[in-house]
Amino acid sequence: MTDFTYLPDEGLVDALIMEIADLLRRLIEHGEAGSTVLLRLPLSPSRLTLDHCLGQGEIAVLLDAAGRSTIRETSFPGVWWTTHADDTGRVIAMLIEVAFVPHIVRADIDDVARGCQRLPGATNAARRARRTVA
Amino acid sequence: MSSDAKAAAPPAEVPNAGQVAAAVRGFIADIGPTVALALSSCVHCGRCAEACQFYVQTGDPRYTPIHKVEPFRRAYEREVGPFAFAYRLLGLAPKITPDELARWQELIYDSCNMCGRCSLICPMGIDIAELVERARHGMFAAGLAAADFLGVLAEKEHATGSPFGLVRSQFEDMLHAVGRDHGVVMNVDKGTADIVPTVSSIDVKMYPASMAAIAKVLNHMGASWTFRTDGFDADNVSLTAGDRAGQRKITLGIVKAALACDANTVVMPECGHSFTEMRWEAANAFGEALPFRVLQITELIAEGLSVGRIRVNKVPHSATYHDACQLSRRGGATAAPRVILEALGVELHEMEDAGATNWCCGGGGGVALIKRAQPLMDKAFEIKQRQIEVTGVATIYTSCSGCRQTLEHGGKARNWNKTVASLLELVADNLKD
Amino acid sequence: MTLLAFARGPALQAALLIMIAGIFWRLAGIFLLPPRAQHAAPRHSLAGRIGGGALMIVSRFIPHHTFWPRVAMSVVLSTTFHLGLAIILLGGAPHILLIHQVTGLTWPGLPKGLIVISSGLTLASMIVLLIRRITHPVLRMLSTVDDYLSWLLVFLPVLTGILLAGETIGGYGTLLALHILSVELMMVWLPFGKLMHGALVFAGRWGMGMNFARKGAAT
Amino acid sequence: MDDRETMTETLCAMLARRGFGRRSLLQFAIAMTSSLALPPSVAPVMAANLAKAKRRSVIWLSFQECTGCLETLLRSSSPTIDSLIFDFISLDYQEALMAAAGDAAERTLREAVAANKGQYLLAIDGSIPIKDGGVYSLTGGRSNVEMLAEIATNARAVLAIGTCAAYGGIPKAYPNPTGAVGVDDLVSGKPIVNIPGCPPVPEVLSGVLVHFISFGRLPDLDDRKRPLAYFGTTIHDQCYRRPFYDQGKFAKSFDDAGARQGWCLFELGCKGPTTHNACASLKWNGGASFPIESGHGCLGCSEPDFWDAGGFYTPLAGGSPPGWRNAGIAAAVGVAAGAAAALAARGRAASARHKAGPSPEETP
Repeated sequence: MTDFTYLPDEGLVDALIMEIADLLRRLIEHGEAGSTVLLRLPLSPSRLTLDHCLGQGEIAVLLDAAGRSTIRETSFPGVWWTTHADDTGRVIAMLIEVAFVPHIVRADIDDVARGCQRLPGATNAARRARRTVA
Repeated sequence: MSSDAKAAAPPAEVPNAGQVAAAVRGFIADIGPTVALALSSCVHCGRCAEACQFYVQTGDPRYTPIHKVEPFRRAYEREVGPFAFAYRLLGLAPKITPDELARWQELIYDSCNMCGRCSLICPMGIDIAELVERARHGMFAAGLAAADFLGVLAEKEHATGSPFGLVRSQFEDMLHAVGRDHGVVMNVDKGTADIVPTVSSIDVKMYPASMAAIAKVLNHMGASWTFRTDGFDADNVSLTAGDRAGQRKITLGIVKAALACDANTVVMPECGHSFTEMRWEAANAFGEALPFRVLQITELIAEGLSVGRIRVNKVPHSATYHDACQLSRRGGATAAPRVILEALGVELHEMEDAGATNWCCGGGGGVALIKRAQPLMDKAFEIKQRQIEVTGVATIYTSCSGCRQTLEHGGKARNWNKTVASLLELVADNLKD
Repeated sequence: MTLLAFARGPALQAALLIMIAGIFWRLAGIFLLPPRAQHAAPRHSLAGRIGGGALMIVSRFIPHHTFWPRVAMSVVLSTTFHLGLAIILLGGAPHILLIHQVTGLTWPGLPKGLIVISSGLTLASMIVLLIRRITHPVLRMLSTVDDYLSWLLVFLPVLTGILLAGETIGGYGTLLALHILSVELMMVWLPFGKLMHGALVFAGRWGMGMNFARKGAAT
Repeated sequence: MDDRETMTETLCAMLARRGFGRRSLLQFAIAMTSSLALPPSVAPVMAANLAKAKRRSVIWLSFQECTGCLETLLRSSSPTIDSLIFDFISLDYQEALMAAAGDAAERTLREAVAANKGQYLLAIDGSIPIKDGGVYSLTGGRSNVEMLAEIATNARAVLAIGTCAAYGGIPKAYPNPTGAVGVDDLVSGKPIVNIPGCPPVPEVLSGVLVHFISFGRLPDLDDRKRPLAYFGTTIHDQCYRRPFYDQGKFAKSFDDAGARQGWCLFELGCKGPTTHNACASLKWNGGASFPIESGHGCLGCSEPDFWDAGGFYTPLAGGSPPGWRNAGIAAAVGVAAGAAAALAARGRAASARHKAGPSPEETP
């Protein structure tokens, strides 16, 4: 697929860039986060083109939950390339998020509360684990 | 000649069923591929209307050329078309009614000069003028030829060989009288001759000088020639009336006369339809190629000029030339008159549309012989008048007595100071001694 | 059997066979009539007459200069319509494909954008032509059921074709079926009405060109 | 924890018990909204709804089928995040998967139906033969028609999985010896969701189930009862080769320069333009590819009667022309009829001439 002399969906890439620019303006003016889904777009060969256009930013977040996800800032601050994969590494969602911080990165209050409960016992838990290994 | 006809134009009478059947027979009698194709092709684009002087001048859609042959087309589709059975079965081309046929008389006769401008514009290549000529066969067969002068003259022509009923001896006397009047030697009914000139009955009645002019030119050429009283009047009113039998009789009369004296050339007078008939149809009536040439008088003169058999004096003056449709557009004799005018040193101011796309004088196709068509004809003439006035010249030459008569008539009605003249007579008057 | 399968199968076969039989029927019915022998000495040689016939096929696309002011509208509209139709028919890839399938001939197609523009122009010119036909006194008088039916049967394929290309209304399958069926209707009607001029125009011009060259008449 | 407790536990509690946080649910919701073509902003709502949702009973009946649908669904989903959905449904009856067999299996079915009356989702794969009283496919001595009628009566909704269940599929192909029909032909008065495809795209089933569980209703359907989110567009609409179609660039064979350039496969018989499915965007085998991307035209397997819709390699624009021989016969018939008409015309013209007198064309 890389030896394409002409990428048939370059027009689509242009359209996406326009949309992202629009989302960025809304983020700046109203503080509104937004996103656009890539996975169901007919982008096959030139997703690379979009990736190339947006480039690599300063920050990347690795999420290891039900599956592995990467949330990577592009060279345009506030524009995040999010890829959700399942536990076999298969991509199940791919989207461009436009936000100061992507929603999923923020810790959920219930999760924080549960963690808070767990924290005092953390040293004991760690010792227990070491003993088991030994 | 109008003064001679006594019959006033009766209104088109509604024909009976027998007449309608006869019309249908007349329409289909000589159907062939060309006509069938023409009748099958029309896409109703309406452009032919824009080429027709009667529509252009009146804006009446009935004068759309292809519409004029509508009964003909219906007869074709219904009787002899490829799907004739379906047309009859489903009533797709309803039978022509007597009423319709009566109404179409005006369209097929009064409002068509058979000038062929419509044939020139038709994107489908339909020769509408030819269709009208054939449609007239049906009308004539039904006894619906426009009844006044045209019908009367055609009838007399069919019966006697001359529209005015002149017999051979009268021709002979007249020719000798003309010879005497104009001081020219007339050859009449010689046993053998190379060239046999013919005349038009308009010449006989209105322009006898033109007969003297032919004689002058032929004598000047030193040609062996003779008028033949057994094949003399080429007018062929029958053709424009739609009388196929009469048309054939006149044509074959001339052919036989020319054969009788071993002629190698038959010269047609200053007349339109008679030329196309003799030049293109005579051989078909005869059944094989003719053993002689058929030339219109301007062609003969142009040829004579080019080989030096005819020498003329220069008579420089300004003039315009009116093309007869049948000679120029339809007959291919467009160049000859211009060659002659140049030889005479005439400064030719061509009218707009001269040559191929010229407008008819309004009298062609026998319309000049239909009294009730006069207002329509006058309307058509306005175009010609306008175009002539634009040239600014005082003299109009033409090589067709029919056109000449129509132009003179139209000019008279408008108190014109223009002179309408015969090109043949101009040549005859200016031959080098 | 789906509508599309019907359109592509039995309907296509029936329409093509009817069209072929009808065209040959009509041509034979015209050209097997007794020809009229021409005995008069022609002004031009056979080669000249053939040249005249060929020339007229081309020259009658454009009217004589003097007629222009009166027929410009008619000429421009019908030329646009016919040219547009030719571009669609001969340049549209799916059409070439069908022609290839039927005849084995093929050539490169034009971009769909061009085809869509042509369809739009064709459609627009057809609508104006129809309005003219209804409003112009000459055309209104001349027009028969054949004229309006033929118009409709050409209009429908162009319309369904443009909808198909745009894929705006209805599914591709339905539109394709309707498009093919509308073309088939047109094919069935072609030999029997004025649409036959597609074949007759060349014969007519050729014959007139030959005849006029024979006489040296103005062409 | 017994079954009854599992059925009442919320997904959130269950995930927490298994060590997953809210992020997992959100991750899943993002994947699902993306799959369902819902706006990404819906994901948090879906996640919240899912957190509160309960397990659903699913009864799966297999009729005249090849198990390809089930294979596809299982293989693609068992190790993936979609397996969450299997945590969230109770697959109470599936002959191929359940341990029970024979009378025990039949008893399980009866119990599941009784316990979840009016609430369970009925999934069907395979067509239903109705010819000769439905004798061509029986389970435990009962015909498919009979079982479907009975079990559909108490279902909340029926999911017809695969082209066979949706439209009759391959068993219905000409000459359809068993009289196979789809679910929709037999079941009335129940919401039906068709998920056609041979096999169907597994994500579509996940999407439909998640939509049903999180929003409590079935997703929007088209006129063929297919989820609009997946079947609203054609393969052609979503195809990355579409621009080549628009430019008129077509591969003429599977190995020509055009094919190597990735040109449109329309002329090689691709049925993309008439096929509604999500292959072009969701793709297959973990998003690896889909037929067109792998160089082969779409077969149109998710459309009714795809097996009988002309050859797989017959272009859509093409058809079955009558052939030269038939065309020749038609031409000959035409010429004969035309000649007969011309002959008749000659006769009529001659008789007209006879009555009208001699013509100028006749020789003297």
